Amino acid sequence: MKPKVGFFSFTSCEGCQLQVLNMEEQLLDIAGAIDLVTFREAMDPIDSDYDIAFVEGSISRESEITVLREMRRKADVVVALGACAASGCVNAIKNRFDSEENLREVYGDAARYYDTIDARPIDQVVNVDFYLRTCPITREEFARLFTSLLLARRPYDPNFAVCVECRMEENVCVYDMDAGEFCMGPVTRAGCGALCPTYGSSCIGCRGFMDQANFDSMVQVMQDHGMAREDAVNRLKMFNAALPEAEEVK
Amino acid sequence: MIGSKVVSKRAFDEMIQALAETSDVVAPVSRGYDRFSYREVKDASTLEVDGYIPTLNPPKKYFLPPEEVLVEFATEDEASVASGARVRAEPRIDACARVLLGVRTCDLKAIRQSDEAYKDTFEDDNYFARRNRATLIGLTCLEPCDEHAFCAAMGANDVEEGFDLLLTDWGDDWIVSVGSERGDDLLETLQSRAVTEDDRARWEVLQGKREEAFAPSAEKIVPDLDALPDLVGDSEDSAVWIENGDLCLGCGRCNLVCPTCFCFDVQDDVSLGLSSGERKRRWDGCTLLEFALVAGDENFRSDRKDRLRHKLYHKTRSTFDRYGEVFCTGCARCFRTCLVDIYHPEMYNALHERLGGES
Amino acid sequence: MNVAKESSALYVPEPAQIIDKEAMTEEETWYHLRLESERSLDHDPGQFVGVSVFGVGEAPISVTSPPSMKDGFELCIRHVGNVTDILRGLDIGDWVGIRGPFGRGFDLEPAKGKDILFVAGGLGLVPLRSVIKTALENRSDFRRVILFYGTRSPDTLLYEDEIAQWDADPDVEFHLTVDMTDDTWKHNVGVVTTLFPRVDFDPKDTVAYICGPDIMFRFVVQQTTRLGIPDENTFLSLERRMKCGVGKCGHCQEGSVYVCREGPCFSYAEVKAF
Amino acid sequence: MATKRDLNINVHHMTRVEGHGNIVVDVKNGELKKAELEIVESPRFFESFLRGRPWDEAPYITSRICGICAVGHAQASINALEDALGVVPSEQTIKLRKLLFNAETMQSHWLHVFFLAAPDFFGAGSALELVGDKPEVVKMALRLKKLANDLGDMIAGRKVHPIAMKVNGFSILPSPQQLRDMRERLVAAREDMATTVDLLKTIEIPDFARETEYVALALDDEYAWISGDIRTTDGFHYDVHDYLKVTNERAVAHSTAKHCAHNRDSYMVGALARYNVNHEHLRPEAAEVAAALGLSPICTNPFMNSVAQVVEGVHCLEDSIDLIDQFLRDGLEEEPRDVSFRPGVGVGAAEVPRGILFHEYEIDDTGHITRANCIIPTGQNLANIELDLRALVPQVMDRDKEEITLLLEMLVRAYDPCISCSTHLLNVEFVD
Ligand SMILES: Cc1cc2nc3c(=O)[nH]c(=O)nc-3n(C[C@H](O)[C@H](O)[C@H](O)COP(=O)(O)OP(=O)(O)OC[C@H]3O[C@@H](n4cnc5c(N)ncnc54)[C@H](O)[C@@H]3O)c2cc1C
Ligand code: SF4
Ligand code: SF4
Ligand code: SF4
Repeated sequence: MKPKVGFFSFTSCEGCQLQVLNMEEQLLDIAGAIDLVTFREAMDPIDSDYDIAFVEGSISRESEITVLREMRRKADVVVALGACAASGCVNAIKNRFDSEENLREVYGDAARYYDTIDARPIDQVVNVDFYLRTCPITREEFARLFTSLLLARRPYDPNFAVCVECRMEENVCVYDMDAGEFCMGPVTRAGCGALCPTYGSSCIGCRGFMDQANFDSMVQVMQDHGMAREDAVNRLKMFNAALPEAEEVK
Repeated sequence: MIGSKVVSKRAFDEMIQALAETSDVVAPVSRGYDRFSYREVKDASTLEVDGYIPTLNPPKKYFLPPEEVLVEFATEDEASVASGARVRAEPRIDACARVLLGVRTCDLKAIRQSDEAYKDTFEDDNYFARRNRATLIGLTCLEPCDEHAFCAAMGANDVEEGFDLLLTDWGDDWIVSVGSERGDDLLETLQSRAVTEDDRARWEVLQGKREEAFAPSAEKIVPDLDALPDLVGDSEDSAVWIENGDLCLGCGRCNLVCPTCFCFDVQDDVSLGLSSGERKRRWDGCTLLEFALVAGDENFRSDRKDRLRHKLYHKTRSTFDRYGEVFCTGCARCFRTCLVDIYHPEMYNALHERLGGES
Repeated sequence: MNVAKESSALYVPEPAQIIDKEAMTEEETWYHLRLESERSLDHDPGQFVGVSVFGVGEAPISVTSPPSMKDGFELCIRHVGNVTDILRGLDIGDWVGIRGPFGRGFDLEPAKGKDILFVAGGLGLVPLRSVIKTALENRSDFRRVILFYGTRSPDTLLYEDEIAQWDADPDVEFHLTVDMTDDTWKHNVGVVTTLFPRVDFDPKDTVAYICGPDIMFRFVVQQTTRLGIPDENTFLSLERRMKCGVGKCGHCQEGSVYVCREGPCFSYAEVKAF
Repeated sequence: MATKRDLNINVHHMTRVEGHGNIVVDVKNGELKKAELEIVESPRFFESFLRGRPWDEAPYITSRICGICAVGHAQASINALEDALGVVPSEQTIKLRKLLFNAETMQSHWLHVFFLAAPDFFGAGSALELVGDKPEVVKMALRLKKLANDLGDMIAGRKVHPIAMKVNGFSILPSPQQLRDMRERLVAAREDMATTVDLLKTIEIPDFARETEYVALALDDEYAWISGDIRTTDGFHYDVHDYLKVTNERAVAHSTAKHCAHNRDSYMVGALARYNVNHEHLRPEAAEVAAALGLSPICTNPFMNSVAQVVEGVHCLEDSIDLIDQFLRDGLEEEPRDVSFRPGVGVGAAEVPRGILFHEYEIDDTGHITRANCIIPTGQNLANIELDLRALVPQVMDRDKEEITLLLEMLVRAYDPCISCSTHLLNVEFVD
């Protein structure tokens, strides 16, 4: 029996679903291995049960909460597809503007048109079984998760710093270049293969924090390399403002 | 000790060029920003680069690659590999003849130590398939590569073994020491002359200068090298670990770039069809959170300070007990990569001081 | 460049077939395996093998059968994660991969002519069973055989048939305890250390073999030390994370040893040293 | 009009568009009461939360507006920053950006033409159904899309949310080997392009036309993608700094996105608009294809947008080969990417696959953004789509409801709307 699979999308750029479509050569294999029930119609009534539900996007409206709960009830396994769903991504930067007052100040009378709540990762609403964390997900991690689910094993999900993978790539660390880049690799969960540093940029923290991240030291390092303390704190929250650990970043 | 032969740089370079035609020749190459990496080269010109500091990743990457496939497996009839079907499993070892050129003495020492660990009780075939095909051509340091290296304190700025050839800069020539038969054979192919009395006199002068140059490096660590195992072994609750553990990012960089760190993780990957796959190993590090995690989520070293201490414990006490040597070469890669400047010599000195040692 | 492919057995599992299997409790299953090569395992009691489910991983599992068993070998596996959960679903006739045996087992030599005390907690009975059976097969080599076995509750008991045999065997001083139970239970209730007062020991001439969770060790060793059983006559089996089983991957390091290579069985004197 | 009928079409959450939108058509007694495209996507407040962020974060954050046009957003953002900071990128950087835009345009167009629009033309419900019917077409499409993606990855590290795109340059450069391999694959893809064109000749494009104004970036001597002035087919001309004179956004009640209008009640941006404005600068191979497919300026049939996309695809392919040849000939060099900071206001525009995109930032003397505005192509097209819907419904009123619905969906899809990114709000008075 092929697993029944649904893809759902909430507040997001849909880049993660696009990455699945971008798996070109493997796409037909994937399509062949599953019974695709739903693709990108998150707001439609959910009239099927799912073995696996891939959920892209953060929750940022009351109405999305209802749909997500409904979907969780009908799905055996729920996978957070990408940073929006896994950690809130940039969507959660808005949360600090979210109070009624703020909204009014910015949007005047228009505020009432917008059913908006603090953007949050889906696991702050329902139980999540597995996470694909990158923004956008990588094709490799999708393939790994996909085969893991088919084999009924827990997928590989590293809980160490991006720096580990960056050293394996033997990149020159951006902090050695002093090129005005402020890498968050030392506190960010690996699994992307240190993509950004490998392409000469710095890790912007899209995969969320590893456990036991040392934020004090990280902020200090960024400061030592020339970033204002407040900016460093904010940078660490660029993709992760909605995570509970973000409270520890001061 | 002075080498046995003198070879002109030109002749040596020609030999390397010839070697490069038939095997992989690798040497430290500048990556900019005062950083170097072993990369493939076509000649010996990189040896002329003044004072390069130890490469980002040590040469261990050639013997224990960051990631390698150990086993390839497949079922016979397209069945899933995890379905209970009979699975055919084959070893996979990729190895090629390779010349490592310009290996610093600290790294030569590290390679010798890794060899020992990878030979211990069970010989790791993947490691030795590559190691045995490698020719090590070392390079004597005339002065410490930078102010952080503490190789002299670890006795790694001079080596007597662990190379095929060892070069010392001799103006237009190299003085060459031979460390193996393979080295001897190589030298045979070259026009060389024996060292003269003149050379010996010059050598003595050079050694004097070297000693002077390395004096600061030797003084980086206050306690004796042989005292380090006890020092670290008996300091379980020292505040040194707490202080440094508070600073430590737990990022694992120091493990990964260490020439004598050789721990790994093993993971299986399967094809989308589920009927074949690979078992891979990849570098791991004992400073990483889940390194010692077992069933029931018990973690034997759940704090950064415990993991930091374990790393030093392993480098000193454990390896000393097993191999009679401290497995640290003083290359200072760990310090250069560390974003919060944790420096092993400082930790040793602080432990020493707190035990009432003199400084 | 000339890339060589070579053969290596160190990391390559060999096929083994499930000859028999039986659920022992909700969480544990007993397996009888046979290597395809029909090579006998030739293990020492207390040694372990690496059991592979390809595509999923490998788990270190103690051999629970005695070396005297020549037709294959036995394992008892608790289903706790990736590899072990999939093993639960495999049937008789299915294949797994096996490497090993690895490590240093329990040495019965020091116990010859002396009293033996076995203390097993929970899954700790699995590796100990191999030693117990070996000792009982050579019963005349030893004086008293005292066996303590403790589990959480009656329904988590392993090897119930054999327990009944040991219980009935006049040559074995068998004591059973569970942490909690109902009224029908005729044995002791309480943690395994509560069994110690029931037995008169001759500590100088007793050799203890202990296996169970880390926390149990600590309390049991307190007892053996208090009794005066010498540290070098107290043997333990440690569980650590392992990725290679051959002393390379580093995960099982404890003090100066690799548990997979120098252990998993150690004397308490050795354990204390690290 | 044949019958005086009632018709109520409500396509709730259209499929095969990016994002979430509804088509609502209401006909009473044969009279069109309502034809709207409702945008129901959550507003994401990008412009609001950019305020207070250091300027260098803008490209990272704004590329996350849209996964498909991520390169476009990053480019518009970088253009705006370079404008504000007074940075003039090198010629090499500009060429690399053009090559990257070719990749972006191709992958987006192929995705749209083959996977979103093609099922309509072949009468399939989805691309998955197409796999069964026309596996060779699907495989070819995947091949073309992969090529475009790989080209993008080669330059930007990753096409969805590019990594290597920076203010004043790129953080990595492709190696000569990569360039050579890529060139070979691009040349080989000409064959697939020819097949695509032949395929397109066989399908029937609905016959419909409505005069409108077309707006695109334009340059005097080339097909414009990442720089130029704003030009319209009604003969208007603006510097990008005057983009607000073109867009004139206004809020409408039924949508979380705003509507734009310039000289007429609405205007169109995107492939067809670019073609109408820039057709003289198409590469000859592309111009030939346009002629072969019956596309000629000024084309006012919005269904022809997909054809214009194929024409642009051919143009981008040829242009890419040409650019790579130049790189192979002249070599690529690491260049300094220094930026000296100064406060200011900057506007950036770029032709992303769906049309012209504007970013504007104001940066204070601490380097933080104090005001941001992003106007997205689909937002600019919304009013035009509705007017097209209104023009089309009466023409086809006599057909059965299913057919009408499909036609309306096809019309909306022809615009290749990217709804997730079109929802944005301005910091202006909101008129009810
Ligand atoms: C020498 C030795 C002998 C053992 N003998 C037995 C036995 O006879 N029967 C039995 O049921 N179990 C035994 N174990 C424990 C068994 O190895 C683990 O339960 C098993 O590795 C879990 O693998 P998994 O893939 O099912 O779980 P995973 O999905 O890998 O993990 C489940 C949990 O187990 C932990 N874990 C992972 N690997 C290990 C490991 N190598 N050792 C301990 N914990 C680990 C994880 O951290 C996690 O908490 C033994 C362990 C050792 C070291
Ligand atoms: S995680 Fe990133 S790529 Fe994925 S949907 Fe969110 S913003 Fe887009
Ligand atoms: S570039 Fe970033 S990820 Fe890489 S080592 Fe440096 S800090 Fe870590
Ligand atoms: S390097 Fe950092 S920002 Fe880049 S993909 Fe990895 S986790 Fe995300």
